[in-house]
Amino acid sequence: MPFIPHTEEDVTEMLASIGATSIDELFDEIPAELKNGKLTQVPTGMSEMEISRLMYERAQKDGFYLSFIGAGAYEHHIPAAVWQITTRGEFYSSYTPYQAEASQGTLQLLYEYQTMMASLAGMDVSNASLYDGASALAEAALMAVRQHKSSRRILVPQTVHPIYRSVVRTIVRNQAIEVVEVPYDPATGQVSIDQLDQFAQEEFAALIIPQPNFFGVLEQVDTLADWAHDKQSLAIAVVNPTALAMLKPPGEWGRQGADIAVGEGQPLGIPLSSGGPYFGFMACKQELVRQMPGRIIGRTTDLEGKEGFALTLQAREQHIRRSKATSNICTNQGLMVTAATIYMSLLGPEGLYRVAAQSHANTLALVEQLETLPGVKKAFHSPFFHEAVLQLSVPADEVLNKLKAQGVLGGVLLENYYPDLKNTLLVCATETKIAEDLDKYTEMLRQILKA
Amino acid sequence: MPFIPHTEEDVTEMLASIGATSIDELFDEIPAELKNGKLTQVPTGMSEMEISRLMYERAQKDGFYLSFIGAGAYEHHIPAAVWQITTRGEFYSSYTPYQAEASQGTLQLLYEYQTMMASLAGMDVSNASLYDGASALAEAALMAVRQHKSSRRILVPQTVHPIYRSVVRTIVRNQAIEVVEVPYDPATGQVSIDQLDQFAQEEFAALIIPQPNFFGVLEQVDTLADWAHDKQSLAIAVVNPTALAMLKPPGEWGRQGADIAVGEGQPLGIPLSSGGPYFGFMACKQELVRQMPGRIIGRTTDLEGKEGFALTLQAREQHIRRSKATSNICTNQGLMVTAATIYMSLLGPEGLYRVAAQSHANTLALVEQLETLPGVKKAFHSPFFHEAVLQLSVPADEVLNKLKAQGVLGGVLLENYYPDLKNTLLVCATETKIAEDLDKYTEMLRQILKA
Amino acid sequence: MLIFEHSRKNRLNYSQAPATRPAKNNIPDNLKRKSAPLLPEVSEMDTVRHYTRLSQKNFSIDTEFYPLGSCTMKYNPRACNALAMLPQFLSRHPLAPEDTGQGFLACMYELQEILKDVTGMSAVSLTSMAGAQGELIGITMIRAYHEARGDTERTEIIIPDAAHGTNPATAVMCGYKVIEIPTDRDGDVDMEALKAAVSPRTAGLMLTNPSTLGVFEKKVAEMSRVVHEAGGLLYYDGANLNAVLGKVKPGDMGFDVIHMNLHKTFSTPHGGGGPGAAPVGVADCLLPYLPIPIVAHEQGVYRWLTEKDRPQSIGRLSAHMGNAGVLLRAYIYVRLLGAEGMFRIAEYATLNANYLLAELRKLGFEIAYPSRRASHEFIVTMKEIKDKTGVTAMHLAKRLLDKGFHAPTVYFPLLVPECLLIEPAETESKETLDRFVVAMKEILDEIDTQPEMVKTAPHNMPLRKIDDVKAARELDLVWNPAG
Amino acid sequence: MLIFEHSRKNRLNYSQAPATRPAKNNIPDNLKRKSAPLLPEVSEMDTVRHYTRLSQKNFSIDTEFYPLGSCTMKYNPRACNALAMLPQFLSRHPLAPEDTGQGFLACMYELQEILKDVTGMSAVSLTSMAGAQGELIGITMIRAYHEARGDTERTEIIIPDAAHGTNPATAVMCGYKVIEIPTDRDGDVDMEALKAAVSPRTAGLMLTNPSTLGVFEKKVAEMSRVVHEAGGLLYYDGANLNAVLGKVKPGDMGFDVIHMNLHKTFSTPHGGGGPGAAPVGVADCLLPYLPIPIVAHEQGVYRWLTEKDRPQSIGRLSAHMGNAGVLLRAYIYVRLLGAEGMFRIAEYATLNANYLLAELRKLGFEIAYPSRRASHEFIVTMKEIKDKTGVTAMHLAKRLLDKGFHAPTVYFPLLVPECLLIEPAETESKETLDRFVVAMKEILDEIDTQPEMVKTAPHNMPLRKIDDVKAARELDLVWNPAG
Ligand SMILES: Cc1ncc(COP(=O)(O)O)c(C=O)c1O
Ligand SMILES: Cc1ncc(COP(=O)(O)O)c(C=O)c1O
Repeated sequence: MPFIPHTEEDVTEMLASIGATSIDELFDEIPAELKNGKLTQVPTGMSEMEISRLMYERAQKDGFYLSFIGAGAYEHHIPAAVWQITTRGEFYSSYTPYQAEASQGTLQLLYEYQTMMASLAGMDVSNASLYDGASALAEAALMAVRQHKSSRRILVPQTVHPIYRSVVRTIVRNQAIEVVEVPYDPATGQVSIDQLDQFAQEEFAALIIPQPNFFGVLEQVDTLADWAHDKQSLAIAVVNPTALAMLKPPGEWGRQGADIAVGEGQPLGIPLSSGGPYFGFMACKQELVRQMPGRIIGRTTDLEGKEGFALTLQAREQHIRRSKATSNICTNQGLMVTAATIYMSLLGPEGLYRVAAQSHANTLALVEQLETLPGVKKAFHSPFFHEAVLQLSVPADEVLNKLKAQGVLGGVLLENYYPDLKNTLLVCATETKIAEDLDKYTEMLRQILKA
Repeated sequence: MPFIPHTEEDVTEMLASIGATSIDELFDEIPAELKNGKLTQVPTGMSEMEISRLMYERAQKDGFYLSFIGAGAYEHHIPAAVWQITTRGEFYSSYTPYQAEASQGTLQLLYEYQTMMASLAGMDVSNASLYDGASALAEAALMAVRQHKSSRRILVPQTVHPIYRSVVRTIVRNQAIEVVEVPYDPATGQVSIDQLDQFAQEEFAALIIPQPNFFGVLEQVDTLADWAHDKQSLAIAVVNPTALAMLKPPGEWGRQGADIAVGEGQPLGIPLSSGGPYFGFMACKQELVRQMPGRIIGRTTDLEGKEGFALTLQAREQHIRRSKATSNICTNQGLMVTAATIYMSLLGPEGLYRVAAQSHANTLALVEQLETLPGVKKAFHSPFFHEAVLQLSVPADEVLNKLKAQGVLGGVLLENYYPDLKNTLLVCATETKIAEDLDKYTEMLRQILKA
Repeated sequence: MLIFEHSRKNRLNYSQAPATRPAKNNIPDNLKRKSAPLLPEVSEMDTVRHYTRLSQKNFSIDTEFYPLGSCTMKYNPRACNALAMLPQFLSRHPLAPEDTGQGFLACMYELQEILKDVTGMSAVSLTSMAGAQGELIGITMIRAYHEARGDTERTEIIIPDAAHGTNPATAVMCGYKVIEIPTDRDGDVDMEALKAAVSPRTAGLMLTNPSTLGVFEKKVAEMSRVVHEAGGLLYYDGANLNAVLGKVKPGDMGFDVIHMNLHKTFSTPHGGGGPGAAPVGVADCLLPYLPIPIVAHEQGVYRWLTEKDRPQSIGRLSAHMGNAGVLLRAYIYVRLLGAEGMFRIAEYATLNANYLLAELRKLGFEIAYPSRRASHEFIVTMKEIKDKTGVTAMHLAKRLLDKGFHAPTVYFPLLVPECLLIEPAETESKETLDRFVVAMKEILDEIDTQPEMVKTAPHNMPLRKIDDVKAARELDLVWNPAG
Repeated sequence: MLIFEHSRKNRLNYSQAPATRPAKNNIPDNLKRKSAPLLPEVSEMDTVRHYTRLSQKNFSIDTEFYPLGSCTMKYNPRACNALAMLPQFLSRHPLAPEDTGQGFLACMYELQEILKDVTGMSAVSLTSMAGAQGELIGITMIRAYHEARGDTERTEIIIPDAAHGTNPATAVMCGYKVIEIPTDRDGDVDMEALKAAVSPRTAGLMLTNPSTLGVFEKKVAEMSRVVHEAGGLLYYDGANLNAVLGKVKPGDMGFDVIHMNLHKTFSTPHGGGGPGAAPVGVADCLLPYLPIPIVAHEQGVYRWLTEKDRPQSIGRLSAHMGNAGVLLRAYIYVRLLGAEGMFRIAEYATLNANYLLAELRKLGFEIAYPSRRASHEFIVTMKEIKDKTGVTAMHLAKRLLDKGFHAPTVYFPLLVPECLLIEPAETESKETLDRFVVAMKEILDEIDTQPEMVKTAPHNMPLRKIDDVKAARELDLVWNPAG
């Protein structure tokens, strides 16, 4: 019996101890009419050899592509050490560290993570993770509303990742919180102050500020943060953690810095793997810490004064405060944070900077090359980080299909999210791309556009 | 600097402590004319990302094949747990367990291995590994000569793996030990007693007995072992460890059992990986233990009487006995034995039996199917384990090439090793093959033979 | 020692990053970062060494028995990890076209089908990343259902007092008021209280069955009737599905929506706190509201259903499709076990729990619901022991660590004083359970003869008891180089 | 607890084997096994748990500083392991046709070329699976060389007394008589003794340079001349190549044949005792005798050279081509480091050794060859301390374990009494070396104030000092169920 260690003798002895005659008898409190015991859609079991073969076949079928897709999930080199350590049984198969003395490994690592993440974001504190970037943004919105007290409205630029906006809506709607969208400037691809100023007279709990935004474009974060603070709204940053190595951190935006910074942690050593598991990070100012959802680890001492770590501020959490908790979150994305912490330790500040800078430089080079092709131009005239929007003169979906047939994933079709942006591609070239890759893309696109 | 943790300041401080002004100065005892310092064939360093890409590309190039090759290295399912545990840093990156107190993990594991391997072979004791099956056989030959004292000749049937014979020759020749080959019976593919009896009047230190032999054929091991013992020669078994789950173990061959059993440990959880690293196993009777080469672990106690493990019988080894050691072996194949031990623990006696039995059954089925094709027949009429020799009516090398072009590796061309066995293939179907695989092979071969 | 304390200024670890800073940089000056973040500057080896050593300070299923009630700490097959991490799966971008992911999508589709069967629900969405998010989805759907019917006066969710904290927290997060109802002395929901609680304001009831008290709620059919008659819907917290897998299906019990914790019942690893995955299943009435994406299989091709296919969907809960890698692990796990394995899980989890209950009862431990069968878990209360000796459930928990066992869940559910919620899970052998019983016996003896030993535990761990009061009072959440 | 003690009769773990015994079985009855072998019957989880826990009882480079002299315990980059274990590499059969392994063979060919350059030799064979086998190959080639010239009276191999035990053992295994020559007080080979030892019977000299005393043999050129003039050949034991990598090439020093331990200098892991890989390089005179297979690159295609290409080859030493997976790891390592990295290895290994030497000398430890530079390692002798206090090198070694450091090599080389051979390797940081110095200082103080503490070490390990006398006297090499 796979994974069941009992021998027949064991079962006999155990039933005798219980005083039952069969395992079935142990289910005797379940009303007979509720018993089912039929599974018609579950195939019979496979040996590990059989399932391995099946999974290898499926993996082979999916294959490998040269990908220029970003849009919220980024291909970065992941040091081999990251997952070899992360999948060690002691990290992989332990539970949430409720028993601190038996979980110092996880707890210390999370404390180190909090330190790194808070510093990366330029904030005072960080939690130990949320589900993903999108849900972290929703939690930040709820947090802002709790903190602000008077307004239940959140201002969200359309330059924020469209799916993030959709997730925020799904989650905050239940609490009758209104999401108000701010259009972007079609020339720059940024939230313009002009657009924002139409809302100058209204009250909002928070303004969400993406950096870089969904188009890869850099927003004027100082101006936006100050705009929010000027009207007593909170400023919520939604940022790319790799970019933070190069870009001014949210804690330094404008006169007083953003209040909350959230984002998708995936770029920090987490494989793309069809969308998850990733992790959401959240850092904030000290004054907001008690509003922050999720696990938080604190450094303390043991009976004898030795340094140790424990879950802390649990009074915010559902298992203590139940209906009065700051959030319902319980299980988070611990293992992903383990990987991210090891990743950040291996890279260090200069390593992460170079990853960011090389990604930036590669995308600059790609855009420059592609722009030389007739029928291709940049959609926006603003600085960007490691993604950019290209306007094609021909149907972009067909171009993507032709590239795909040659093993290249050429980017994301923006009109799926922005119906106005017809025939535009969002392209991304991280540090994993080399000159030959950029040339290959350029050459293929040249041929396709010629045909 | 990859893997060099020194900062410039460190270097300055360290040199100051040493009293040197530069690192170069530390090399001042090396005569100037010997200093070289040029490397023209070593490319500049790569980042981990770059080498990863290169290695993925090379791996993709080599691809996957449906393989029916055996001939001394066998494709078996390897449970995922085996290598996830084996590559844990504590096993992977530790040295030979010279400091017993800091190496109880490795030492206990090796003691467990010795127990399993000795039992599998039906022998009293086992060492902790040798390099591979072939060199283990050479060591067994040397051991027999040391033990026998009077003869420096070894009798080796031609049914022993041809490369093993070649390795034995390379190694024993230096000590003026003569390897005498016994031809096999062309009808049965076995060593026949008739053939052996020509050597009845000569003295030999040992007779080597393969089971199964290189043709996959089962030898009459009882008769052979008794023949050897009757003339005061040692009987050396060279066996497949998977087969030992089904076949009579060497310790029970004939009236008194083989004296030494050796073989290739690869089938026990070691990946094929182009030929290595594998490991050689060696087990023997208690009386021979002090002649055995290689590390041996003993169970003992610590100061306080607690059970513990340590290297033992080191007085046989080169680091103590130097020129009088039983062998020069020092580093062995420890990590492979770690994997094999975990493999055997996961499989257990019944699991290993089933692997063996399924491999046997699959090869039976394959041979049966292929024999139905016109122009294909079994070369030998003897029972076999999980390999068999097929005689083709057409040039076998061309057949193999055509199969390969369709992604199938159809076996080993025997005439490379046995010039007389023209157009014969040695084929193998382990438990990893399913009915569709056998059908695929059969169908392809049918088409090829038809054309 | 913290990783930061191994750090040295300007130590570089070039193998993991481009060899130099690139020449091109178009970031406007006013948007540039001015000072480097506090990431450690440590060699690759020292990083490996630091985190390898840290890992050794954890208890885990791979190293210890971990009878943490409500958490279903069972063996996480290593094959699930290895196969879910095949490079093609890892490197696939979530927005890569569907035809480049048919292998992956086939697994997801089959998992949906399997989960439907196992739970007896009409449809399943895989998007939820943990139990609590599953609840959020479920309650959001209940809200959508009532709203679609114009039934806007339903403002209350009924929840038994034994429920996990996520239930009331979720209800509130979804804008509902929580009506808590008590448990009777046998561990069942107080039926009279339930009847009294339902009203036209009732949006739904959240129920865990088997409950967190470790017993099967026998009157579930009647509860379903009561709630449905009042116009409410029934939510099934499937965290305890392990106890009845294949044996009883939530759909048959009358539930309209459920979540199941794959990181419990389906053996995906807890990872020191996550990630999980908690697919949500619905009866027909809620099908239109199911969150997207969902995998469809049409003419031999797998594709994601989106807003266009499901206009009434409550929408998305994650940027992509949830914890895909966790779902893959669960898929591999079910395929390994097969239908027959599903039944066995329930049977042997139940056997192990009842055996441990019987053995501990024989030692003299007080069982919270002595008249009941254990499902996959059960509760011991230390109330009497505490009153007599001052030794609490927490003391005993810490002493168990000394003996090489992870502690059971303590102080949950809240309604049983000084409780230990013990869940052995089906993958533990009788020998391990017996060793645990011996340890419990030793502690019982120690409580008699040297209670201080127990009260001051742990003694054999790398640290003595951690001061978590200090942790909360003198908040130290990030390391500061200044010290 | 041994794995066998977790075993229970008839416990099955079906996931790892076919679900049933197949029907077909043609094994003749007289060849069948009658009783099952003593393999444990343990659940998958308990196997994982057992070996995971066992692993935690090891010191290793991934967890501790490991200054084991002569063993070059340096960081084993995790990428080398990950990339060498790509499924295509793992699944390739050694007898698969060469055209199905061009990716793999390209790596092997390039490794040969790189090693030729690094050592200054004319050709390299990768076949040897460890240093000792490399020696066997080398000495076998020397024999083949003399034999080919009809020079059959050469029956002696000269070996300095400081040599590793494998050298004399190898010479004897190859049928030679060993002539041991002494070391002078500066740690160099005694030149006069060497001159006296050479004769028409001299087949060759085996030399380690830098020697196992941790010093560079300055007169190597003269030694080469002396031996060559006598008609002998020069063998280089490359176990210590790390100290001079790229800086000095054995070929330039006049060696005719060398082996290099990739599991030292090229950072392939020691794996608790192996596997290693020890490619052998030769000068022109020995080229025809090099063992096969060797990878050739002809017209853009890689192929193995066999007996047909190399009729004078001494033949094969392994069933296939040696430890391919280890060679892959070494290949990846060199490509990561590049030429510049090779030089750095020698430089920083030397820096670390000389720094540690300087610091320990300052503490008052006696350096065996105080007038010499350390190469990558050096020797401390406890002779005086032992005479005064009774504390031996072994005592100190055990006490170091208590302090979280692996011990240096003790009692080797045999000619220095009470010696500690200390090799820090280049991947250790100054902070780690400094912590080690602190530990050595503490022990020195303990020797003064509480020598018993040191003599009875270890105290903080899972076990106290192991009784290895008992291990050898009461041989217990396999577990017996009877007890
Ligand atoms: C009964 C019960 N409900 C809900 C949850 C919440 O699940 P999760 O932690 O995955 O959010 C848990 C898990 O702790 C639980 O035990
Ligand atoms: C100087 C020296 N020579 C030879 C050897 C033997 O190498 P191996 O252990 O790889 O056989 C060693 C390794 O221990 C060594 O240190």
